[in-house]
Amino acid sequence: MNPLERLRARRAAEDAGEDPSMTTPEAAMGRMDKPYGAHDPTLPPPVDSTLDQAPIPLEHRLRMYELQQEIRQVETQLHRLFVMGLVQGTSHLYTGMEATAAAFGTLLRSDDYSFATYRGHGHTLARGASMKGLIGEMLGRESGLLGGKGGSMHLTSVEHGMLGSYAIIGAHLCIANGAAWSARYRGTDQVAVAFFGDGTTNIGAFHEALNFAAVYDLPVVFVCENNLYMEYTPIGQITAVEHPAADRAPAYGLESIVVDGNDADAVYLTARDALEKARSGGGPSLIETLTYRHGGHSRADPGTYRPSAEVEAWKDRDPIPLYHQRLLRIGVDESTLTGIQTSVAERVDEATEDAKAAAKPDPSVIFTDVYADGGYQWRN
Amino acid sequence: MNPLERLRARRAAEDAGEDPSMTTPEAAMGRMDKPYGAHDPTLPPPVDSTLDQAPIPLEHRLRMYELQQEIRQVETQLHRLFVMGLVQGTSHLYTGMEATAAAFGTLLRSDDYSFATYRGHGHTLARGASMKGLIGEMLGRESGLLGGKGGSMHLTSVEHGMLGSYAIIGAHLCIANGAAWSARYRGTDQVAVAFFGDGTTNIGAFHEALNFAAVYDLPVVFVCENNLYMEYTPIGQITAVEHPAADRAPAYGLESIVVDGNDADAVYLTARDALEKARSGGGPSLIETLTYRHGGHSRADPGTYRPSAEVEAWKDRDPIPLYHQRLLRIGVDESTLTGIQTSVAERVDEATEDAKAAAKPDPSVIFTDVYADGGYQWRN
Amino acid sequence: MAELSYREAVARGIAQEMDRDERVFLIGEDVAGAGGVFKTTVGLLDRFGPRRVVDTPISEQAILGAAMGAAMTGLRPIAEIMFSDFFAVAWDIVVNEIAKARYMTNGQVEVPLVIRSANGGGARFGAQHSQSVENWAMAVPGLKVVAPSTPADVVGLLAASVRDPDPVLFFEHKSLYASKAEVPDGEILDELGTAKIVRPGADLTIVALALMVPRALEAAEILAGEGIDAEVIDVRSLIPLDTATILGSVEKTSRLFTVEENPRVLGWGAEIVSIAVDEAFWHLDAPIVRITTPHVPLPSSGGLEDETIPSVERIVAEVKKGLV
Amino acid sequence: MAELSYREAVARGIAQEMDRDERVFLIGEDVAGAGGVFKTTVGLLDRFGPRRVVDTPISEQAILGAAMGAAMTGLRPIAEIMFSDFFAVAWDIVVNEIAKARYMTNGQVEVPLVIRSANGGGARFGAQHSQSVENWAMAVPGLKVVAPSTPADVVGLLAASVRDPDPVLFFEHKSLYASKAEVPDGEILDELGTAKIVRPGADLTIVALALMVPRALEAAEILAGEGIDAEVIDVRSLIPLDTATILGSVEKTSRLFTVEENPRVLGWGAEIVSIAVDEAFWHLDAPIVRITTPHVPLPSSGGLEDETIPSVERIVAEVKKGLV
Ligand SMILES: Cc1ncc(C[n+]2csc(CCOP(=O)(O)OP(=O)(O)O)c2C)c(N)n1
Ligand SMILES: Cc1ncc(C[n+]2csc(CCOP(=O)(O)OP(=O)(O)O)c2C)c(N)n1
Ligand SMILES: [Mg+2]
Ligand SMILES: [Mg+2]
Repeated sequence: MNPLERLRARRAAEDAGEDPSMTTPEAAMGRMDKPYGAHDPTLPPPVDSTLDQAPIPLEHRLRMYELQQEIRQVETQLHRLFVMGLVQGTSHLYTGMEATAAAFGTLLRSDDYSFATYRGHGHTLARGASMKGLIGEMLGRESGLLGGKGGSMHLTSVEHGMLGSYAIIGAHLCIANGAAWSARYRGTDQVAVAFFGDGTTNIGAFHEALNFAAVYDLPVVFVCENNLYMEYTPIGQITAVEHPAADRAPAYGLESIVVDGNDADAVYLTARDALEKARSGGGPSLIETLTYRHGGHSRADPGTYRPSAEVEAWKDRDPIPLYHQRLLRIGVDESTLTGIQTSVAERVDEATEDAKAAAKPDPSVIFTDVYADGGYQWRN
Repeated sequence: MNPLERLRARRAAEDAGEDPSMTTPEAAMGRMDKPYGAHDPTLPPPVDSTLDQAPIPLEHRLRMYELQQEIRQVETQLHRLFVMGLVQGTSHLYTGMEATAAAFGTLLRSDDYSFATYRGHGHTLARGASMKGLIGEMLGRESGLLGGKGGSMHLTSVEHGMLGSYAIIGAHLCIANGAAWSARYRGTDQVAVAFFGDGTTNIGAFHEALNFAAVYDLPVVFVCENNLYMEYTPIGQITAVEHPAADRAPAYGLESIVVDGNDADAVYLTARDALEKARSGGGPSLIETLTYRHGGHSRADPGTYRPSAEVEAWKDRDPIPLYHQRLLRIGVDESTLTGIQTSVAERVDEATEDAKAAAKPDPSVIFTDVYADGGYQWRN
Repeated sequence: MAELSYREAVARGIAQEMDRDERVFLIGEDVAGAGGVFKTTVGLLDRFGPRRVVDTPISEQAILGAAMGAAMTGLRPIAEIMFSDFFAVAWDIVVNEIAKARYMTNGQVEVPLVIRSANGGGARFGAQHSQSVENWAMAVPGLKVVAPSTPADVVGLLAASVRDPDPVLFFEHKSLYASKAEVPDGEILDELGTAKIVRPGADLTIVALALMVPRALEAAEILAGEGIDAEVIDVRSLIPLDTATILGSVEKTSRLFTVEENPRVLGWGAEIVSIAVDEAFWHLDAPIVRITTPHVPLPSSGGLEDETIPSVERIVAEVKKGLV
Repeated sequence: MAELSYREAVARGIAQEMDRDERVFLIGEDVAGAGGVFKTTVGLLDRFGPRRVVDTPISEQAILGAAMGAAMTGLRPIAEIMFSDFFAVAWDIVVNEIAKARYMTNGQVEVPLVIRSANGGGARFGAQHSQSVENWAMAVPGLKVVAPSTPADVVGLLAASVRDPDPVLFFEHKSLYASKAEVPDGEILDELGTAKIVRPGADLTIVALALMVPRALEAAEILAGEGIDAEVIDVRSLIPLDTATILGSVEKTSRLFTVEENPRVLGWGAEIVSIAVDEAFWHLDAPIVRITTPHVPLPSSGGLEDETIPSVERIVAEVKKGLV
C-alpha cells in the first residue's frame, strides 16, 4: 500500500467505525519495534496518468519542466563542487523533491512571499533568484546572494519575493504569517507560502503558526514536504499520526490535503486552489506533499538508514523523468525538452564559472549590516 | 445550544457532509466580529441525572464532596484575606471549577504525580496537601508550602505527589511527560496528570507534549479545564476549533473527549478510565472538562468582559449544589453533608489562624536552595 | 504639561505613533479588549479599531513571528510580551531570527519592530513573573534594548523605538507603572543611545536603569546629607549604549557604582565595568562596585522580595562601603 | 592510556556513567540509531538498548521537559540539544523551570540532569548553527555551566556533571570534536568548579575556555618566543566558577586577558573582569583586555568566520598591545 492508499484505507476504516491502529500492519511501523534502518519501506504511489488531461496551460508545464531541470542540475553541480572541496559549510540538497518548488514557483505572483528552510535551494531558484548568486553563496563568495555572510542555509532574495531560508526548525511558519498579515493589512492580495519538512510538524512553532493563521484567516499556504525522514529517523517513528501535516489539519479547522509530491501537475493543481483561496480571502491551507530525497539529509550523510528497496522505488519514481514522459505524452517534442535541458546546463556552467571566479568577501563585511546604519556599533 | 450539544451537532453535521462553519451561528462566534464583551454567551449543559446511577463507591462520592467543599471554602477564605490586604502577590481562584480537581484527587494513588498551573490551589488541596501550608504560602509566611519563596502560583507538595504549579503557560505538560517517563522507566505503574486551561492549548509546548506522550505511549493524562476564557478573551475568539483540546486530540492519535466539568461524577468516570488506561500501559489521554470560573481571572479582575447571562447561568450550574443535590437524591443524609461542610469550615479557620500567626520568613532564606548544597554559591 | 502615570504614558506613546504612521499596529495577548493586563493599552482599541489593535492566542512565537514577518514587509509592529519572563518561550524568534536577519541576508531584510514587555520585580509575583531580563537581550548582537524610568521617557523613547529601523526590546518596569510625573504636551520624540545625567555630582558616579534610577536618586539625596556628592546617570538604553556620558562622568569622579536589578552574574553592570576598566582604567581610584540583586531566582514573599532587589538603603550602604 | 578524540570521549563519558548508574539515560534527536549528528553517541544504542538511548521528534521543549520531569522523579537524564543555538527554542524550560524549581519549591524539588550541546563556530554553518552561548547560561541563577577543552576533561567533567545534583549545561565544542589526546584508562571523575592552569607563566594571565584554550596555549608559545611568559588558565566550568585560581594568577602576574568566543557584550569575560576589578583591583597594573568575537552574528563564509572568532594571531597581537 502506498501512503495515499493508506490514507484512503484508514479514512475508510474510520468511517466504518473500525480502529485501524489495531488492524493494519502499518500502524505498528511508527514505533521503535525494528532494529535501526530495518523499518518497512514506504513505497511511492503509482503515477496518476489521468493528470495528463489536467487543465494546465502548456507554458506553465514547460516552466515547471524547466524549473525542475534547473533545480536538479544545480543540485547535481553543487554535489560535484562539494566533492571537489569547493562548497563551504553544510548543504542540504533538494534532489528528488523538485516538483513542489517548481509548481509553486510557476504559480506564485512576483510579489508573493516565499519562506523556506535550510533545504531551500529549489525554492530560491523557483522564484527566479540568480543561479550565480546561489552558487556564489555556496562557495562563500562575494557574489553570493548573501555576500558570503549567510551560506547555504539562509538563501534569500528579497527582490524575487524569496524572503529567506530559515535553519532552525519552525520559526519561519510564524514569520510567514507575518508577511501574510502585512499583505492583508496593506490591502494587497499577496500570498505568503512557507515550505517545511515532515519533521517540522512536531515542533511547537508549527502548532502556534497554524492556529494563528486560522484564527485570523491569513492569506498563507503551509506546504509540508513529507520526504518520510526527519534527518535519520523515519517520521512515523516519532510522530503520533501517519500524515504529520494532513492528519493535523483538522486541529486548525483546515482540510486534510495529501498530494503526490513527485508529480508537478498534482502539486500544481493543489497549489493553485490554495493560492486562489488565500488570495481571495478564504484563509490558510495546509498541504502535505509526499516525496523523497535522493541523497542523504546533508552533505555528510550517506543515507544508509533507509531500506534500499525504498530508495530504489522512489528513485524510479523520480519527478523529472515522470514529467518528461508526461510532456511527451501530451505532444511536446523531445527536442523541445532537450533544448530546455541544454540551455539550463549552459546556464549552470556559466554560473559555476562565475562563482569560481568571484572574489572572496572582504573581511570588512564582518562588521556591516548588524544594524540599519550599515555597521555594528552598539555604543558611542 | 450548550457546548456539548454543539459538539454533537457539529459532529453530526460533519458526518452528514455539511460544512458547519457555514451553517451554525456559533461558528462565527469565534472571531472578532462583536464589540468587546458582547459575544454570545456560552451556556452550560443541563445536568445529566442519569449519573445518579453511576457505579461510583459512596466513599469516593463523599470524598469528592468533601474536596469540593475544602477547595471552595479555602478559595472563599483567600478572597476574604485578599480583601483584608493579607494575601501577597497575585492569585487565581478556582471557585466554580472544583469538580475536576476533586474527582482526580479522589482517584489518584498517593504515588501518582500532579502538575498544575498558577490556578492550582484546588489541585494542591485535592492531593491532600496541607491547608495550613497553602494559606501560609498565600500570606507569604515561613509556614507556607514553599516557605514564602514560591507564592500562590507555584504551590508544590512533593510528599503528596503534587509536583508543582507552573506559572508560564505550557511547560508543565512537557514536564509531566518526564514524570510519566520516569515511572515507566523505573517499572512502576504510577501515572502523571497535567491540568491546564483552554488558553494553554494554543502554545507550542502543548503540541510538543501531546505528540511526545503519544509517540512513547506515556502513562500521562492531560486535563484541559475549559472555562471558556483565556484571561479576558473568549477562547473561541483566538482558537481555530471550538473545542480547544478535544478537537485537537486526533492530531495525536487520541480520542476526542469532552466532559461536563461541573459534575464531579462525570469527571470521575472519565478520569477513572484514563488513569486505568495509563496505568495499564495504554498510553496517554487528553480530556477536556467544560467549566467556568465564578470570579475574574486573577484577584484584580472583576470579569466584566463576560456576558451577565453567561455568568448567571454558570453560577446556577455551580458544581457544589449540584453534587449536594445528587448525594441527597441517592440517599445521603443532609446532616452528613452539613457535617462535612462544618468540619471543613473548622479546618479552614484553624489553618487561617495558623497562617496569620506564622512568622514571616527570615531574610536568610533568600540565599538558600539555589543549588543542591543548600546555598547560592556559584563561585569559590 | 500634564501629570501622567508611567502606565498612561505607554498608551500615549503608542497612540502618538499610531496616529502618525498608519503602518504601526499593536499586537499581543489581551492588549485590545482588556486594555492590557497592566492597563497600559487602555483606549487604543476604541481609538484605532480591531485592525490595528489585536488580541491574540497564547502563542508568543506566533506573535513575535508575525511581528517579524510584518516588519520585513513594510509594517511597523509593536508587539507585547506580557511579562518579560515569557521572552523565554519565544527566545528563538527574538535572538536567532529577529536579531540576525539583517546580517545573514547581507542587509536585504529589515526588521523594524518594537517588542514591549513588563519587566522587573516588586509585585510579589515570584520567580517566573518578576525577572529583570534586560541583560539577556543586551548580550545579543542585532537587538536594541531600551528601559525608561520616567513617564516622559516612556513616551519619547517609545516613539524613538517605533521609528528606529532596527528591532527594539522595550522594557517597561512593573513597579514604575503607577509612578507619575509631568509630561510635556504635544509630540515627544527622544533619542536612543543617550544616557542622562539625572543628578550631577562630583564625588562618584552611580549608573542605574529603570526602577533603580529613582532609588539611586533617593540614595544620592541621603548621601548628600552626609556630604557625599553622587552623580546619577540613567542609562535609558543599554543598546545603543552611551558610553561617552558614562566614561565622561567616571573621568570626573574616578569612582563608579552600578545599580542593577538583574541577578548579579553577567548583569549589564558587568559590561559597564568592563568598558570602564578598559577605557578609563587610569582614572579609577578604587574598585568598581556592582550593586545588584544577588545571583538567585527571586523569592515571592514581600519581605524577601524587598530584601533581594537593591533598595535605597542598600545603595547607600554599598556606596559608603565602596568609598572607604 | 589510549588516544581518544574529543568526539569519542563524549561517548565514553556517557557510557561510563550509564554503566555505573542505571538511572542514567540519553535522550535527543538522532542520538540513538544514527549515533548523533556529530557522531558523539555512536555505539550507545547497541550497548544500552532503546530503553536507555532514545531518539525523539524535533521537539526541544518536550525533550527538556521530559528530562526535567524524569530528573524530578528519580532519574538522571542526559539530554542532547543538537546545536546550542537551539537552546533558544526551549529556553523557557531551561531558565524558568529547570533553573528555578529547587528555589521556588523551597528545596522540595531536585533537577539533577545534564544537557549536552554542540557549541561554537568554525564549521562555516552560519549564524544559526555556530553560536557560543555559554554566556546565556551563565547569566541564569540555578544552572551550572561546563565547557571542556580536552578529551580527558570531556570524560571527567561529564561524569562529574552527571553525578552533580544540580542541572548542568554541558557545552561541547564543535571544532574540538576531531581533536585527539591521551585519555587515562578506567573510570575518570573530575570536579566542577576547578579551573586549570594549563601553562604556568609569570608575566600575564590569559583566561580561556573550550576552543580558545588551545589557541591561547599556542599564542603563549609564540609570546614565549618573544620573551613574554603567559600563564594560561582553562576555566572549564563557568558555574561554579573557580575565581580563586583566576584571582591567584592575577595577583601573581598583575595583567589579565580573557579570550572568549561568544560575542563581546556580556560575554563571560565581562564577569571575570568585574570580579577581578572588584577583588584584585590593587594588583592590576593595566587595563584588563577582553579578546572576543566582535559583537556581530557570525558570518558563514570560511575566511570571514576565521577572521571573526579570536585566532592565535589575534590573541598574540592583542596581548602585545595590552602590555604596552
Ligand atoms: C529546532 C531545531 N531542532 C533541530 C534541528 C536540526 N535539524 C536540522 S534538519 C532536521 C530534520 C528536519 O526534518 P524535516 O522537517 O522532515 O525536513 P527535511 O530535512 O526532511 O527536509 C533537524 C532535526 C534544527 N535545525 N532546529
Ligand atoms: C507563556 C505565557 N504567556 C502568557 C501568560 C499570561 N497568562 C497567565 S494565565 C493566562 C490565561 C490562561 O488561560 P487558560 O489556559 O484558559 O487558563 P485559565 O486561567 O482559564 O485557568 C495568560 C495568558 C503566561 N502565564 N505564560
Ligand atoms: Mg523530512
Ligand atoms: Mg481558561
